[in-house]
Amino acid sequence: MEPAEIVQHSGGVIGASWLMIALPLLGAAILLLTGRRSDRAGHLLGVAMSLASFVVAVLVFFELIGLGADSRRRVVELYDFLPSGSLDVKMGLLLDPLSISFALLITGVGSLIHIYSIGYMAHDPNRRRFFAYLNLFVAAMLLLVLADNYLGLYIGWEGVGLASYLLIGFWQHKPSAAVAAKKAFIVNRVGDMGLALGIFVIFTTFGTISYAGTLPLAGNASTGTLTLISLALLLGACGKSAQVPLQSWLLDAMEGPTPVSALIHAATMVTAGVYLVVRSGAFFEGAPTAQLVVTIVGVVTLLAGAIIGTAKDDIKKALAGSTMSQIGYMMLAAGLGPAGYAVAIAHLIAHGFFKASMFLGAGSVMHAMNDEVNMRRYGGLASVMKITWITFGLGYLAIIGFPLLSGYWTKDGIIEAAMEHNQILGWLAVLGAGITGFYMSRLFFMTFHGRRRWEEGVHPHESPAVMTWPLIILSIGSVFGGAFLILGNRMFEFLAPAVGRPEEAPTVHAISTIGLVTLAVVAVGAVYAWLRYGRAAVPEVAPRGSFLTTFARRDLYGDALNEALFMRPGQWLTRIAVFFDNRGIDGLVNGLAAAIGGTSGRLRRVQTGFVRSYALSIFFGAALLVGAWFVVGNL
Amino acid sequence: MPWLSILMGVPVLGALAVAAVPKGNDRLAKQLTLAVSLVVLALTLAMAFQFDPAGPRDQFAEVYRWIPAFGVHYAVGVDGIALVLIALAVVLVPIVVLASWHDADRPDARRSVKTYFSLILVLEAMMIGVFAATDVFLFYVFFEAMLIPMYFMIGSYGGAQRSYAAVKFLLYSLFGGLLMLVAVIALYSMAGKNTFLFPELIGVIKDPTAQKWLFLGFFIAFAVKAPLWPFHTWLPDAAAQAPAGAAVLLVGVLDKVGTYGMLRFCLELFPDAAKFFTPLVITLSVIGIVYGAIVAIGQTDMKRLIAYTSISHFGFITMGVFAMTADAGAGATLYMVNHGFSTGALFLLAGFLIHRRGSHHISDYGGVQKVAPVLAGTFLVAGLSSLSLPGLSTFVSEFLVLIGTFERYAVPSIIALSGMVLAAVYILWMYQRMMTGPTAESVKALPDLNVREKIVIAPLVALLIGFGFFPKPLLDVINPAVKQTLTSVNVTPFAPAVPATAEKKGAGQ
Amino acid sequence: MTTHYLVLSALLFAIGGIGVLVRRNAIVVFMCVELMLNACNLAFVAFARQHGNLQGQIIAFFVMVVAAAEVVVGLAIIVTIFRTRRSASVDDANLLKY
Amino acid sequence: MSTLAAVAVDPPKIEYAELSPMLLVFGAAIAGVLVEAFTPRYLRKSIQVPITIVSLIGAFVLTVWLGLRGTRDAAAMGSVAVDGPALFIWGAILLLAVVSVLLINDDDQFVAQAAAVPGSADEDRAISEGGAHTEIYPLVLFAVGGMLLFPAANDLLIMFVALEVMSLPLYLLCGLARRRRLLSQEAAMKYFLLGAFSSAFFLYGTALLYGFAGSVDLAAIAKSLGSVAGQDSLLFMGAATLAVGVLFKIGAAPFQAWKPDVYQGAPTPITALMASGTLIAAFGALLRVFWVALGNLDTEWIPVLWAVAILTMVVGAVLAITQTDIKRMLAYSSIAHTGFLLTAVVATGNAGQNAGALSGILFYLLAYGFATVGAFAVVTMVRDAGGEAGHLSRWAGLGKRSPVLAGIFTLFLLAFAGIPLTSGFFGKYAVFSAAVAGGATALVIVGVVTSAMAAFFYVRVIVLMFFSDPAPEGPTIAMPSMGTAAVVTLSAAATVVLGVFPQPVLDLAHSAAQSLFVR
Repeated sequence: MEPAEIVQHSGGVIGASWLMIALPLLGAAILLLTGRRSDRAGHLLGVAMSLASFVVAVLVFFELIGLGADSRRRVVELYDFLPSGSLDVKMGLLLDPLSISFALLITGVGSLIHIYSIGYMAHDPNRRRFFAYLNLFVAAMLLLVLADNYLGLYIGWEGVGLASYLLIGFWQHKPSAAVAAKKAFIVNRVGDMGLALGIFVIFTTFGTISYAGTLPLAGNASTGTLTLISLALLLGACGKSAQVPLQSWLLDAMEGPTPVSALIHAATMVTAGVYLVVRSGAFFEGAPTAQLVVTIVGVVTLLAGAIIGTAKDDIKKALAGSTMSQIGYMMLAAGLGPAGYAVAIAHLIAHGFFKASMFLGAGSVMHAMNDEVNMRRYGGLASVMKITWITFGLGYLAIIGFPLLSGYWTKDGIIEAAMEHNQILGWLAVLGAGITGFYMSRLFFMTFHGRRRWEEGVHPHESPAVMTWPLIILSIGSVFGGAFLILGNRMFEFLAPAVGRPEEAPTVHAISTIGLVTLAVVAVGAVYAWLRYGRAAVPEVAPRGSFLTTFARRDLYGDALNEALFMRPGQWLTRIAVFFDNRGIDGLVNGLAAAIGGTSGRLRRVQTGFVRSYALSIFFGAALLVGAWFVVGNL
Repeated sequence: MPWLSILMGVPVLGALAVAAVPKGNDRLAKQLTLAVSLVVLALTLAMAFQFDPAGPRDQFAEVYRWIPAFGVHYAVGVDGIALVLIALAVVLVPIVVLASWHDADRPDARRSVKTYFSLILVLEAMMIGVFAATDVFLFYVFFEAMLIPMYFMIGSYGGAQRSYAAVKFLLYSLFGGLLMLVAVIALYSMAGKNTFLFPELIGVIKDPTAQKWLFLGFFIAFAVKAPLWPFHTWLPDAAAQAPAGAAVLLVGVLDKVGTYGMLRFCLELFPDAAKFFTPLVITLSVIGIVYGAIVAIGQTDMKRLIAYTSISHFGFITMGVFAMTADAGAGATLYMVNHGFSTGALFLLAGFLIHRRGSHHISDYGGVQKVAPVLAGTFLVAGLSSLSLPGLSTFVSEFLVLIGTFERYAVPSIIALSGMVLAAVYILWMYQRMMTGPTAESVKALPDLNVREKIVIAPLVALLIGFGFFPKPLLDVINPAVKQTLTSVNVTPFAPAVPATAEKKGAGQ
Repeated sequence: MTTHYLVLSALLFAIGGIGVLVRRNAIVVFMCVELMLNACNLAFVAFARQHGNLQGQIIAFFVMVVAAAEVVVGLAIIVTIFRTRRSASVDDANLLKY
Repeated sequence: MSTLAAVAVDPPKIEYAELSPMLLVFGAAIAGVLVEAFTPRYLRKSIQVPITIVSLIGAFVLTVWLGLRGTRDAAAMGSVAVDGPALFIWGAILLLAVVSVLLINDDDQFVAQAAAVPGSADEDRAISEGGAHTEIYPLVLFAVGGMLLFPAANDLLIMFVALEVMSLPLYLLCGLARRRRLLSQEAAMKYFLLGAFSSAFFLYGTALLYGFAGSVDLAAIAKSLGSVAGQDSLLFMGAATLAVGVLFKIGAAPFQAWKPDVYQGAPTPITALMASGTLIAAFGALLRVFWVALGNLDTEWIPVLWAVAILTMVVGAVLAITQTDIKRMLAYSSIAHTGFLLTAVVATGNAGQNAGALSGILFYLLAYGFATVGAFAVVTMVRDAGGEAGHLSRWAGLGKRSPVLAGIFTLFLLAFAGIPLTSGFFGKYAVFSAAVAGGATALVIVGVVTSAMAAFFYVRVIVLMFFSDPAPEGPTIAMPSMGTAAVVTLSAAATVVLGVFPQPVLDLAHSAAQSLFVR
């Protein structure tokens, strides 16, 4: 079934859906412009704006539900953004199941994280600025998912990049943070090149860049064109979603405050790539090669992320690794076409919940441990911070796919879809699940169980309510979210109008053979982790470890590779270029000037001051003249 | 009402008045200059509102015979392109005046303050004139005469290397200008119409060889002015040595005369030659984009760095001009305006920093963000506009240029895309080195922007953001003019691979 | 017939020219110039004879007068120089150069 | 007796009215001589100056009158052409002469007692007596008279005589500088010897052409070019040597060697007179020789002049770059400008083109004349202990010590450089466009390249004056005498007016050029 047709819409809550973006944007503007004056109440404003946006989203959602399934793709024209010769971009919002589910996730989880941050950033002098950036991010992210054309998406795309840059580098006095922020932006820019290129090709192919004007016509374009478009877009997606080969920035991004990691680098922004692929499904479906590449990227990343996760002692880095890996799953699913879209989005939302809850949990732990991130200095925290322990635990169970929890439904859905599509992919996905089981358990046990390995002078305590409540709410989501979305193909049916659907819906069964196999593999990983990190004592300094361990610790040498391939040559190129500019081009010019001056200096000497030599010159001049005259005259 | 003559007359009279201010009274001179520039701004806005985008090509036209013996007229008039560029100039001037309030009266230099400001006003008149001229000769006159005030602003009020930079700037431009003079003369005698009026010279030169030579004559002059790689090396010196205000006018407006000239004269007077040389020009532009960016990364002096970024940006503009598509043309024109604002803001902020710290070496700064958040913030915004972040006006123009170029020349456009990444590198790296990290001892006491400086920067930031989200007003003015230009070049308009008629079918399924 | 006179005048002219180039004493140099003028006179007269009109001869008279005037001015200058420098060598006076 | 009476000699017909400007000047010159002879020393100056100025102005008025009367013919049995170009040139020369005389009217410039040995007792006495050579005024008048006759001469004899009448007084005047007398005298001697040498060539050329054509009348020579055959060697030889004479006077390479030395050594007011008046007169003569006498020979001489023009431009521009003496630099710049002017001389073709080129040249000459006189006037005002501060280094920071003067000098320099809105620009434009129209585009390209080089050394002076800090105990700016001030303001005004509103003068030059030269 093709996706439903996109129709104009005006009035109603949907007509006012632009408020979703406008409110947080306004919040950001106020907080940034009023400066220190709004320090006291700034954070509240930020939260209010985010919540308001959430409310609007909910209202829009219900109005959308109210419409018939086939008319759930509404475009709200805002204004004539870019009228030019042949390119004429009208800025508008596309409200359909896909975009609204993202909007809900962003505003919902976003608001929770806003609230959490009140507590987390309580002691930071620049809290106001922090909330301004958070609001800015929410606005940009919403524009990304709500825009009805690729240019709007692109603007939001780089907008979230900016927000992420600002938030990663929020503690600017830390050079490491500044560097990480810059790295994130630049690596993302590489991806953005791809996205821009994709947009160019889309425009030159269809003469417009609105979804309505392009996606339905995808069939009319040649496979080659579609492949080109898809691969270009995929490059963009890789940048934003930290997929191999553009994954390197995500781990460094953990330099930012933990709520940022939760909101941007776990729950929302990094999933933008998945959104892009699903949104542009029409192109990918026309280009099987591109789809294959997507799935491969997905699998590679999910394994890479998992492996990295196994070796990290920094709790946030470990979680970042797992984020990479989970998004790998989503990518894999998104590469499977309509069969995978629903489950991909479902996993995305579920992941939004449990990963956010775990990040915030980690934040709560760090909060308790004086910002200590090294898990080897944790241990036995379960007893002192109960709520964190429970909520984190639920999230942990959800991600490893403990039966009936979110991850169980969504991830298995992906694995099964992959199996049907291609055995190899499927088994690799299972393997990934196993590793996930291992490293998440490792993380969980190292943090909350085993011997207390705290620094002296550390007195962990439960975090304040403003931080724990969001944890609780999120953990609820991470428990039931998956089941809610998957059972009865809810997500599938809901998304169908937006992304289309294959003829027969996938059959959902609570227990499947593949499910059991996966479960077994996960169990093995978890148990092994418990043996090594739960029961056995964890050394306070990391052992040297095998070659494999170092390989994983060094992020699979991703950075080393970038350095060798791009940074070093780049530095050389720069030096050479600067030298060439000064000595080469400028040298040439100055050299020419010098040459003329030199000639002049030497030529002056001819003017000896002896009158007879002047007479001589006249004499020869006359001779020359006569000679010349005869020559010319007798030609 | 002779709008344009008034626009030129007011600053000239203002300059005389400022020059006549008694010696001791610098403050009055400054206030007078500011007032005059604001009056000009107001007049320009008044004129702009009466401009009819759909109207005839040269509006507010005035034509008087100036030197009948040479067929020279005092002929002015504006189309959309000229209008926005004039607007750019008159917006920047008051900002520059306010920004360089204390630039001229450094204690060490015993230089006349009022001269500096009257020079600015003279320059303003000439900037308006050069864009308004619809007589090739008149354009040339302004084109050359403009050099002199700028020459003195750099030479008398610039940094340590000022006289070298000033002479380099003058000779480079003069050389190009003289080659153009030959072309102008040849154009006149070949056209044989005994007039220099631009409209009457369009399409007159038919002979392809002649076109090529004349094109080169004009083009080299403009390429030096713009500056296009490899004619660029004067710019870093000039921009780095000039006082911040002068640098803004130099890079922001004067250099635009080059790209404007390409769009107006090279394309329309010699269309065939322009098409013939397009591959060459596009290549140079792409080289300039990448090369300028890479060299910018390697700079240690912030003003030089900004200058090199401009070289990269001018690459984009020339590429857009010679792509000869409606989108690229509009984008290039818009780029000229936005680049003026963005680079202007960068230069001014750099000027503020240098004024405070007394050094233009990036390495002498660090952690400024902590002590001067507003300064750092605005600097970041300006920087982001320079790397053309979406939501800022520079993005719109760069996007248009790239997509417009892509319509006809895919590969150059793709290579140019890498400029996006490089831009991120040079801007963010500079920001990281100067603004972040632990606060350097030398800048511990660095004061944040004062009110005057905030007033200077605010409008620029506002314009960058405003036109970033709503470029329509500018584009509506520019588009018809660009179309007009392209029609006299007569290039085949771009058509998508999948015709729109297929939409019905596709949607129907 | 005329050619002999022309050759002679050419010779005289050349001698004068060479003289200007090789002699150091200002007076002599100047005399060489006079020699050149007289070579011209010879040519004029010869041509006048050939063409059978008087112009050439008249010109010769004019030239003599001019030459005389030149002598006056020339000697004046040379003498002042001689008085200041105590030398009439044209090579001594080369302060102005390069 | 009777036989003699039998021969009826009809008296030559002289149009005194048409020659009146020249006659007035020469008359005044002679009167000046008489004044020198018969009036007491203390009175002389107060008589000489009025005579000079009045006569020059009178001559100018007469020229204007002739112009209005529309005189266009060859006077005095066709030996003096009083045609459009001649009248324009007369007007220009007379104007510039008046201006220069205002400069000359400044004792401080001239030696008290030329005969006195420098540094000797009697020189000191002469100085203490405050005496001054008032002979300079008649000399100047004679020179000006020569200048008037030189470009108007319509046969080679008159031209030769005029050449000498113009040159001889200048030889003397060059030697009369008050300070740096050794240089001055050396300049005089060099100028004299080389001038005489070159005029010998001129005369020899005349002789040969006479031999070729049987007449020295320019028109007759032109006619004979068609009729006479088999005499080419005579013709070429003559034409070439004749060319040497005139090219020497305009200072074209390779005959430019005298210019720097003489300009530097001569008293600055005289330099001004030479750089403006002599150049104009010489160009007038040059045009007559090449366009009128050798008009039908252009296929031969155009290539030659191309070479000369290129050489002149390059030599002038390149050598000027490294000059350190302001006057010397201006001399080289004048050489370069000669080259620019030559580009229009070769641009002959149909009558229309010729008229265009001619008017261009006339305009250029006038514009350049004013600028150069003004520049030298400024030079006279920048002094230090030993007289004028010739060395460029002494000019450093002048812009701070006296902005106005430096500003005006900058104006002249910009005019030389041909920056728009100055007279120089339109001059350059006029000749270059004529050259392009005449098919000499390549020459014009050389021209612009060299003028770019030339711009460098003009700019360098500006840099010195404005951008570099003043040297300690730098030169003092002499409080300008009435005359000098007038000269500077006049020239500056002319430079600006011609640069902004050149149309009237262009029209004048055009109407003057329309009729071309009478034949």
